[in-house]
Amino acid sequence: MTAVTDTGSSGVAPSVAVPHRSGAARRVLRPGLLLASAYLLLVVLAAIHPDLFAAHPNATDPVNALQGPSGHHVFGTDQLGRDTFARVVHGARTSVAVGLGATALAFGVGAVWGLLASLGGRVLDELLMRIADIFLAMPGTLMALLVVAVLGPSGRNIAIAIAVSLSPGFARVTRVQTLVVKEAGYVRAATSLGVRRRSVIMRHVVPNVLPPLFVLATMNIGSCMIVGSSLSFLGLGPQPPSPEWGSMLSQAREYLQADWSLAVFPGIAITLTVICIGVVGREIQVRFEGRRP
Amino acid sequence: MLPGDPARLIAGSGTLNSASPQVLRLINHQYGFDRPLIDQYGHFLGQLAHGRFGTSYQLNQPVTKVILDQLWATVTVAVGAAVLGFVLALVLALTTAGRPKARAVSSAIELLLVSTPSFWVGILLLSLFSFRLHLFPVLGNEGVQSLVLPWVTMALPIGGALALVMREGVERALDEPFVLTVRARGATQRRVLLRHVLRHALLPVLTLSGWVLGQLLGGVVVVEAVFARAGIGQITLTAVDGRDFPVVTGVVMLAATTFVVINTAVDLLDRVVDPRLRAVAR
Amino acid sequence: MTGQTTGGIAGDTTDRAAGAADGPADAGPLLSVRDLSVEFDTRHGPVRAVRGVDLALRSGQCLAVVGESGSGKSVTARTLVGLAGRNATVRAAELGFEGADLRRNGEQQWRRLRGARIGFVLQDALSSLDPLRRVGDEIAEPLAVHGLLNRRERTARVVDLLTDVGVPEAALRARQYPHELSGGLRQRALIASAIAAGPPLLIADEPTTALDATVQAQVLDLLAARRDDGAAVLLISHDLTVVGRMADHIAVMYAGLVVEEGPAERLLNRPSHPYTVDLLAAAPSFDRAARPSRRTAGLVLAPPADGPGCPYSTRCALADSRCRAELPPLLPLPRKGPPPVDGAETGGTVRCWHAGEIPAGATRDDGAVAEAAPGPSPSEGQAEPLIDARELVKRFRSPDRTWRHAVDGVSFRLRPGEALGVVGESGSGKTTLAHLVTGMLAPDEGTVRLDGEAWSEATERERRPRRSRVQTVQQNPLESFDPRFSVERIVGEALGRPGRRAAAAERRRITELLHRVGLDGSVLQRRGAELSGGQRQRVAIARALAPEPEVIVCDEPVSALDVSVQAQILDLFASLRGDLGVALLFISHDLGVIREVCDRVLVMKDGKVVEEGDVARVFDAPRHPYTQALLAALTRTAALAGSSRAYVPARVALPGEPSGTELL
Amino acid sequence: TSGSSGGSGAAGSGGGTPVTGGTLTYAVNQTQPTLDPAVSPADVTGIVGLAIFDSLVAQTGPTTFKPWLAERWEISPDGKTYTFHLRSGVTFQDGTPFNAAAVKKTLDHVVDPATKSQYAGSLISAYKRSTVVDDATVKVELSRPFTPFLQALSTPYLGIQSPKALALPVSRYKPVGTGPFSFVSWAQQKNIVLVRNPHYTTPSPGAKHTGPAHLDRINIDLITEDTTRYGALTSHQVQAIGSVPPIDVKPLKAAGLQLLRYQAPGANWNVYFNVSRGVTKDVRVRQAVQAAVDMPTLVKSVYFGQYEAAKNSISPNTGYYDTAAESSLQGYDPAKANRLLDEAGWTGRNSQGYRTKDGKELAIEWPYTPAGQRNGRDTLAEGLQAQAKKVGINLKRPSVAVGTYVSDIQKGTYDMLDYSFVRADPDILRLVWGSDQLVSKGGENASYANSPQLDAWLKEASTTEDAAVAERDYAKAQAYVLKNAYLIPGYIEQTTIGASDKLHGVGFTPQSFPNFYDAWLAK
Ligand SMILES: Nc1ncnc2c1ncn2[C@@H]1O[C@H](COP(=O)(O)OP(=O)(O)OP(=O)(O)O)[C@@H](O)[C@H]1O
Ligand SMILES: Nc1ncnc2c1ncn2[C@@H]1O[C@H](COP(=O)(O)OP(=O)(O)OP(=O)(O)O)[C@@H](O)[C@H]1O
Ligand SMILES: [Mg+2]
Ligand SMILES: [Mg+2]
Repeated sequence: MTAVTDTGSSGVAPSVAVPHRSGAARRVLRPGLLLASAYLLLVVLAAIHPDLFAAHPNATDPVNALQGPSGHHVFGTDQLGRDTFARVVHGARTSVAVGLGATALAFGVGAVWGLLASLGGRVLDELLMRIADIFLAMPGTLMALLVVAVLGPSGRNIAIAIAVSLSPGFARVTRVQTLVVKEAGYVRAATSLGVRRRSVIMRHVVPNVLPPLFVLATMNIGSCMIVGSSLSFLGLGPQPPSPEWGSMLSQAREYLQADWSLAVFPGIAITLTVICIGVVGREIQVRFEGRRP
Repeated sequence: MLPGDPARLIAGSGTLNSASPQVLRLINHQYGFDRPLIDQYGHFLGQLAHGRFGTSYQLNQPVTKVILDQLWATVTVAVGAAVLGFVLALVLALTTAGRPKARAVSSAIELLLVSTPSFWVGILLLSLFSFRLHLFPVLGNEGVQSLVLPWVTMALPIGGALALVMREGVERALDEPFVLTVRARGATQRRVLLRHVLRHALLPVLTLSGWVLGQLLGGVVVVEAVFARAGIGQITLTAVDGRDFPVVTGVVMLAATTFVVINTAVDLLDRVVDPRLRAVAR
Repeated sequence: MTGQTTGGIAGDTTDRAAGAADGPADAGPLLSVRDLSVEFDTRHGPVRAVRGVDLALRSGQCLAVVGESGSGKSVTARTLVGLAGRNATVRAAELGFEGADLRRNGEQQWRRLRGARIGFVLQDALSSLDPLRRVGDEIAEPLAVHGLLNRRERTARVVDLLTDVGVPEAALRARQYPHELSGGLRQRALIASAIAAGPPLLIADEPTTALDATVQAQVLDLLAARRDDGAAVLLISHDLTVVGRMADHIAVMYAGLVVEEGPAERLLNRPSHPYTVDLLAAAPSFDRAARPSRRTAGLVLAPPADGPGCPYSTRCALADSRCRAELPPLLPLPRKGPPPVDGAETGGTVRCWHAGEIPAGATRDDGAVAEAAPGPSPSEGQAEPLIDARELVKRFRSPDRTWRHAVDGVSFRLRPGEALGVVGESGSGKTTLAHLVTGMLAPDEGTVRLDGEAWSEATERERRPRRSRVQTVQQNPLESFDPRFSVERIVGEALGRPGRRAAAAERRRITELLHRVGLDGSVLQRRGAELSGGQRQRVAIARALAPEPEVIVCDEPVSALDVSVQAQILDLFASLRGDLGVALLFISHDLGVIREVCDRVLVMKDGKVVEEGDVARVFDAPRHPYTQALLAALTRTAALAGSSRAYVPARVALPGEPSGTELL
Repeated sequence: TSGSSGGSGAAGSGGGTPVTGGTLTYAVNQTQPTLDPAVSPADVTGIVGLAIFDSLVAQTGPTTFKPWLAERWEISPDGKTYTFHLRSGVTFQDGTPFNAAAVKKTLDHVVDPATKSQYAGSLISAYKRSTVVDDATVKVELSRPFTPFLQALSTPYLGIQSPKALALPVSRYKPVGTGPFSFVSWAQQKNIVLVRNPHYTTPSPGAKHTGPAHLDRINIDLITEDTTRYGALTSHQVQAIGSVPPIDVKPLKAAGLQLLRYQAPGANWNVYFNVSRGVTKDVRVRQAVQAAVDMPTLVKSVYFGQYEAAKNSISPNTGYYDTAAESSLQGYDPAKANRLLDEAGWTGRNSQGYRTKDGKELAIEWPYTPAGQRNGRDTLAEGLQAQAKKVGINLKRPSVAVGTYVSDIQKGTYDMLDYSFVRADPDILRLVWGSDQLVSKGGENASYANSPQLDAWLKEASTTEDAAVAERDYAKAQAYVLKNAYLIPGYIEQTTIGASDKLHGVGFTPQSFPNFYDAWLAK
């Protein structure tokens, strides 16, 4: 019975009662959303209070190095016999801070940047976009080096460094979307209602510009966590032995032949976080847009 | 520039100290490090303005030659990967847009791709297709054979990211009233997507090309290392390792130029894609 | 002309259609629908848009669907091409086209029908073209999709088609983008696209709303020619003149039901359902400046009944407890009452318990009702002009790189309480003029002053505090709604309280505004895309009223409204003028409406005002050839209708006036 | 007393008769700026140089040298003049005859500042001039007595080059020697191709055969990524790889491949204390750190038992290695570490559990530069950190850019530093501990050791002609630095080559370079 096809057009049903489709769809969606929120909650908890889950992420035990998952070490141990589970849990703070922090910062800065460029007149536009070009042209690591050179190395500064190199991307997307949206009939309509410019921007322009930015942000969270690790590696952030997912993942590369689990667990942690943020984020976005999920 | 005595950096990469003082003095002189800093900088700019990037400290060759020699190898990898990534994104976005279940699965995979470091992807592909199945060789810069895995490695994260953004655009465009008319004309779903909706979704994707380029630049470094290919990435690694500033500068200039060219092109393309943008006084 | 249009493209179509036309009695109907119902699943519960519709249409015939705005006409039409919508559930006992059962259609079969066998003109002409593609490509699309003609032939064909639908400079227009076309041009492009492949069934949903009388006549000629060539036409229109001219059969819809159906002549002259009677009575007439009025401020139409009974029972003068309790079935028309004047005026079905009680051929009311004063007619110089437009000029660049004048030296003054009509050819610059007046476009030359102060020359910042004094109803209301906004927010924003959910006080005010334009609370949570054409227009009007403006610039504000609702809205405008001294700049193609609403009128052509003056003067004694042509076209349409289809909008009185209205 | 192996430590089960022909593809993890061994310090330059060039003398044991291109030589009594008598009838691969002028040209080229030698020049820093006595005799004068001179000459970095090739402008440089393989092509960042020299007549003294090499061709391919290199071998796309990561050793053997290895001579990878500054000036603190960490277990764990934990500052393969000195090293003993620290006054504890004295935390700065952290050393360091923490020592590892690192070293602003220094000569001890070799003065003494006693032993050992004296002095020095906790011995560097089971006859020079002259590939 296909009263509704996926192509968006509707077939026709014989005179038979058709079950409520979206009700079913909603039921399908719910558990996913629940699981995702639950996982994120755990991650946040781990970031705030890792000792709730596991202690001693840095306790070495060289004799029991690179043991696969077992009853004693659920996720196994790493090259120094440290408990991978404890390290994944304790790694949440830095990773999430860098991933979310950098993305949020880049999102905010980039959105304002792009809005200013597209709404602020031609001179400002040229100026801001040339600056964005320069920023984009600088290799991300170089940029990060500069930022860290100025601010000094720390987790927060890593986030700032990454944000600085990401924000021009957000700015460009924002700008183009805004250029289209600001000519839309509803923006003109709002203007002609006498709505204040700032309100027009906040109520009509921004919300309609946001969706691609949301997507961009979601997909950036994961890459930020990874970039964060390579910056740590360059000595620009939290240093070993303090655990962090990205560097755990890159270190695991050396032990590829011996122990897969070393890469698997931090990898899963990153990916799950990103996907769950994606799921929850989409739900929020859909609600916000008043669209059907 | 990084702190430290440049001459020492250039001369010493073996052990702690190995170049003799005479050698250091010579290097200092040859590269003008013995002149006042402002002089050096001015000279450097002057050289740049004339398109001279100077000579590689390490390779004793003009930087332009060093880069040009390797450019083609890198361009084939990067362009191929970009095209492949774009096609991948197209396919993913268009086949899954507006289908809640397919979209959920596909976007999970895309997020996975985006958040997996490319060295992992590369190593996994190599292990499977080269080491296990012997389908593609590790060695050799020649032929499409050796390009397949590097392309795929770089294309996967790019494709994943673009697919995410593109699908969002496609779904928004599918909601627009004109789609109904297009369907009423008997257009196939494929036509609706390719001829109409895709264009609407292209705008944010185009804008991301700067990001794609950045990905590509970062990607070649990893991919060339993992797949043992010669190219700009390898030069950059070696140059950064050996503090070969002229080469590093050359590579940065190359990247910057490419960025500016691409962004300018994108600004123009935007207006081709969306005629309404032409009206916007710019 | 039409022969060229279809000849060679779908020869077999014509043959088959011709055959059908020859023996309509033998061949089954081309299209037959039985018990069609469509339900939308929205976030705020299901919406039953269509609740059991029966339709039949033969080749070479025209079936018109008329009815209340929001009664499900467009949804029915969309369902016939399998495009009811993503959130729609469709059921039908029968859904046949060309002998095939559409209910079994997969997406692929649908596709083969659409465009090739069924041409479809959507109601939303203004947002139905892909904004990123050239108009020509859009028109040629059905040909491309169904593999008819090669690329070069298509290009030539597009120009022919555009010419056929009366678009001047067709080649140039084909190269423009939709946003560069006026509403009427877009609508004609859409029609051209629908008929491009010569489909045997053409569904046209309000195809002439944005067209002036001359072009309208041309387009109707075209449709008539297609019909005479054997194509079936399903015409949805609120314009009874158009319906009267085109239709062989008429189906009247109300609240998702067909309430009456029958041959055009019979139905128009001897309506059997109380709603039909009311509808016909409400039709504006160009001949008479004012309609029989229920011009009492605050009188609005009651919404259709929700319960199990007849939905019209809330308005119907004949309604009794049975009506409210039990939905009447669609029954053949009883042959009671006085015999028909001529034999043709019989037949049809009606859904009314009281069908037999309605006096057939009800009394014609020839202007017996007192003519309401058309608002205060402020004498010149008495009040300061509220809007003073001088020598306005606006140019656009066309694809051939030349600058074209959309508005070319237009001046006018608008005083408080005055209503200035603007009529004119489609594409003559009316919308552009409206934009200039509201300050959405800056004039290239000339100025607009508001209440003596700079307006067009002011910066947006200076204009903003005075914005609430000038409101607008845009020609394309859908475009003017933020796609994320519910009706509640759309109207709420104009109240200056744009919260996602309005506070109780605001909400009351919003509901009240919606009531004034004949909408009930059920639309509050719907977004623009989920409304019918007429509902959108009324939401736009409600929004324009919200800030209590002094001037309203209306760009085709009632073009999508059926006559009864239209009457209500026009009454509303009149009371605004009379009671609050609101000035109107009123753009319309409907000369009857203009005549009813306005004191003075500007006639535009090619961006210039070609004639100006009192409505009565201009319409009764037009001086400029274009005005004369316009009026002639109107008369011709009416005359055609009058002669061949014997329809003159009639005033039907029901037993127990006041008819069909209730105080809210 | 010398460690294992002399000459070319032949590896690869030499079973069967050598087969002539075939191409060996050898994947390395390192690129080089130039092919000129006089310039480049890279290991791969050594490997390639060894194939292309012959040297004047050959090192056959930790302290023994045999004639190669020089038939014999005399050293003047003051140790400052070496007279080499050369073989005749040898030609370079480009046809140029090998003679005294070629030797002079090569040595002059190495020290010419314009060459910008990064390593070879430093090997013969005492070089003054060469004089061509006759076609077959060349006299080399040194500015001071310099016993490591012969060892230096025996390295491929000082291989004798064709004067004709050296006369070409730098940009067109091609390596041309008298060695068993001649240079064909070099694709920067990619590979080096060598073919057999069919006219080869001068195998080194340790060689297993005479005449041309067995292999037709050698491709030296660059594969920087460990996993890829390993995979290329296991999938038989290459026949041998260099730098096998320890973790891959077991699977490699399991896959039926060979592992060839050779312990490098010279200073091991050790962690050196800065003995003249800060908290590590206190010997008790140094000893406490030594006792706090369990280096052998860590090495075993981190390197999967593939690397040998060092028991001395130098490798057993180095001349005059003294096994007895090993006993001067104290073992892992946290209790002792705690005791020592208490004695040294580090009795307080702060909130993080580190010891304090007068409110000052017991922090030891051990800077590193990420580029230098290959090969699991960072992991090792993390292990050390964790162990030190247990007794309350904060081993701090600030990561610094290479430039800062170098200048830090020169300023001596650190407490610990780790590095290794491969050199097949016991003189390495003087380079590492001699007070005349401080890093601040351009030497290798990074622990700022400044002990007159050490200096005396080392100076005497490097200048004496009496082997017994040298042996005694070197033994004393080895014991001294261990006893005084100048360092934490790390692990013994080794060259590990993974090879297909078809590859036979690969040898190693005392500098631990693989030698492919005797190598052959079974069909
Ligand atoms: N996608 C949708 N979701 C929810 N409700 C819808 C949707 N489309 C239409 N409706 C509702 O269905 C009813 C019928 O709409 P339809 O467009 O058919 O009216 P109509 O008869 O064409 O009116 P008009 O003359 O104003 O165009 C209206 O109440 C409308 O609000
Ligand atoms: N943005 C634009 N770019 C180019 N041409 C435009 C643009 N907007 C309007 N025009 C042109 O200006 C002319 C006047 O358009 P306008 O929309 O004012 O007509 P109109 O009188 O409102 O017509 P209709 O009754 O069909 O709505 C038309 O020829 C139209 O094509
Ligand atoms: Mg409609
Ligand atoms: Mg218009």
